[in-house]
Amino acid sequence: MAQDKIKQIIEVALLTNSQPLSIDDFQKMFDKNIERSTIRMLLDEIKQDWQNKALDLVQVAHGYRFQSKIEYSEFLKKLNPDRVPKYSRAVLEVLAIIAYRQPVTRGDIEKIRGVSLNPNSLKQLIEREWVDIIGQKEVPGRPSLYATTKYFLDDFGLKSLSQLPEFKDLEDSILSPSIEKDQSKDDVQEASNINDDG
Amino acid sequence: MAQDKIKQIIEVALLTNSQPLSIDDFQKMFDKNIERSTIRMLLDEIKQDWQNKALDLVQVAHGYRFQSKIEYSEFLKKLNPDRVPKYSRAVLEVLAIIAYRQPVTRGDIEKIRGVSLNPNSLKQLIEREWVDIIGQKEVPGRPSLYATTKYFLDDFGLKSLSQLPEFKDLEDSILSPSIEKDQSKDDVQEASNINDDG
Amino acid sequence: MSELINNNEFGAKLYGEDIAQLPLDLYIPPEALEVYLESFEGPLDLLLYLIRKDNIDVLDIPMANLTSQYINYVEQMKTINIELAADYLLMSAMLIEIKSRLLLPKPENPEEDEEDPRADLVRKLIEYEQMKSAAEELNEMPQVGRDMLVANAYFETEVNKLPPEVNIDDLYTAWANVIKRAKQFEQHKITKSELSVREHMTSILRALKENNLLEFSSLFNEEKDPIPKLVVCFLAILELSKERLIKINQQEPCSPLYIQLEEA
Repeated sequence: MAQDKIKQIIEVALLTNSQPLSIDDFQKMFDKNIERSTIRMLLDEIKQDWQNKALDLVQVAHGYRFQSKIEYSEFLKKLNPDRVPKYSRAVLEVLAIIAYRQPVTRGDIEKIRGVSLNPNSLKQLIEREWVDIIGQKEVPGRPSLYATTKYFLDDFGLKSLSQLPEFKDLEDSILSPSIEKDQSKDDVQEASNINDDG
Repeated sequence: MAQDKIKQIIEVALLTNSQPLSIDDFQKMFDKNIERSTIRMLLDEIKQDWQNKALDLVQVAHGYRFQSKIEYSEFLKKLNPDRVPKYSRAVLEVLAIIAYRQPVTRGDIEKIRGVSLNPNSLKQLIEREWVDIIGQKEVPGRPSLYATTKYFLDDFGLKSLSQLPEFKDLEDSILSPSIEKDQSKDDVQEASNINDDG
Repeated sequence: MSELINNNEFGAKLYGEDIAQLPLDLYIPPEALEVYLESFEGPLDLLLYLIRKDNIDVLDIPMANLTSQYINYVEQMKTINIELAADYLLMSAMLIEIKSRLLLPKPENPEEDEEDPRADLVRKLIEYEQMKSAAEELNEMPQVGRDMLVANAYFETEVNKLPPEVNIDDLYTAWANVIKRAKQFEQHKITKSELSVREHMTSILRALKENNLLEFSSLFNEEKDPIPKLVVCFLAILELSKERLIKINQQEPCSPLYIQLEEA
């Protein structure tokens, strides 16, 4: 098959699927007759072709997808104004704790935030399929363990959790500027080690 | 706004929506500042632009949409050979609530699930003819009352709602999956006798 | 954009105003205090705010000062919303404990940080602060559905798209999940008997949709229906009337009963 045709098939598959497609998916379309390296190369070409257009070809946790460039969001939002989700600070804090500390129990979340947890916050995240229960902690009461899903990564345009933004330097946040930088780094380290007694 | 920009916004809206978009929808995106005739003209241009590409811009009953040219379908189908679409968890939960708690209003569903309801979930169930509106509740706002249909029973192989799996052993199964099945039979028998207040 | 994006460094607002702009010892009217405190996510958040407001070095917290400021807030809060105050009261107890331990004679070797009773609080504050800023950063990241949409053009096939398949087990599982989560709120007791009543409720409403008025007796078929079914049907009518979905009418004593939909 001509490469041009293969490329066009890959492109149309990406344009018609809202779920990200993996290299495996593309191979399946061609009954595995096309090398993975060829597919990667064509994906690169497609990415180039669309550079100055309205969609971006991006790679996320589940594979490749086309998404609208951010500059269009103000217009696209108007098509479905009540579909645009908005989360409270509490929900976002819970999400951040689950994302950075997973797997965590409800108790862990409450301990970090210092306040009891409204079950609704977790529900909203589970409903969005950003968070899932991945098991039970084998302690009395067998509390559920929460973790982020691949959809969470997809929706935030991440390939893996390691792409989450790093914590801000403590100097910018809580410590006053008079403290030396090196010291604060140690403290971050220390702080993240100590939190895991259930 | 430059016409090029308007055109690109229309194009990106079409590419990201599998539901057809009407001229009204496009006008909404621009707060009605763009003439219908301009939008029609730009749609024509977009149609031209895509003529030799993998997608067609077509006009259907409810508006305009991009769709893949039929020649690609043999490849696209291979992506999901038994392309059995799935309902999201939200849709299934809404269906379960309507089945077990009917007749219910949207508010009832939201109360049980603890999150607000995406109207699309109900729409999918109504389009499938598993759920329909059987009246309005005479409270402020006169919310619609939803119930399951006969088609729902047919499609699930049920003679009546009382054949739905029972909550009692459902709860048991959450607590301990090893519960015996036979027990449920007795309960059915018992059930048709007297109703206790839920 | 969301509150989080334009928020100030403390993330708290009162009547849309930056809380950081409140004068230090301003008297806060009780209704405002509630709004004020609700803008904090909890005791740690309030503590962080107090530390930042006074530009206190978190590694060297002047406990006396901080504790008294904090307790002052909590005192006011107690009179308004005792439930909200519980978490805050716990924090006050902790602050007082730290303060009292600081008053005890200090160990000989000042290098030993572990001995500082503030260490645990500092760790908590640091960790919370990290998560708070991580939450802000997450919120600022472009998100599918909010900032961008995914390409989703229509996929034309020769065959009609099959509708999704769902079987009874899927439904069962979905319901199990609903119950599991709803259990955190309240008990939903669904029994088999209630289900059959609900089924009758639905069919009566359907019948009323077609005929505005139904004779009560037409809903019962005493010859064909077994007694349990008649009972269930009767219960369904009672339930419908209790939920104010139908009206039961009678023109005069001993005349036939009619049911019709409740009207506004």
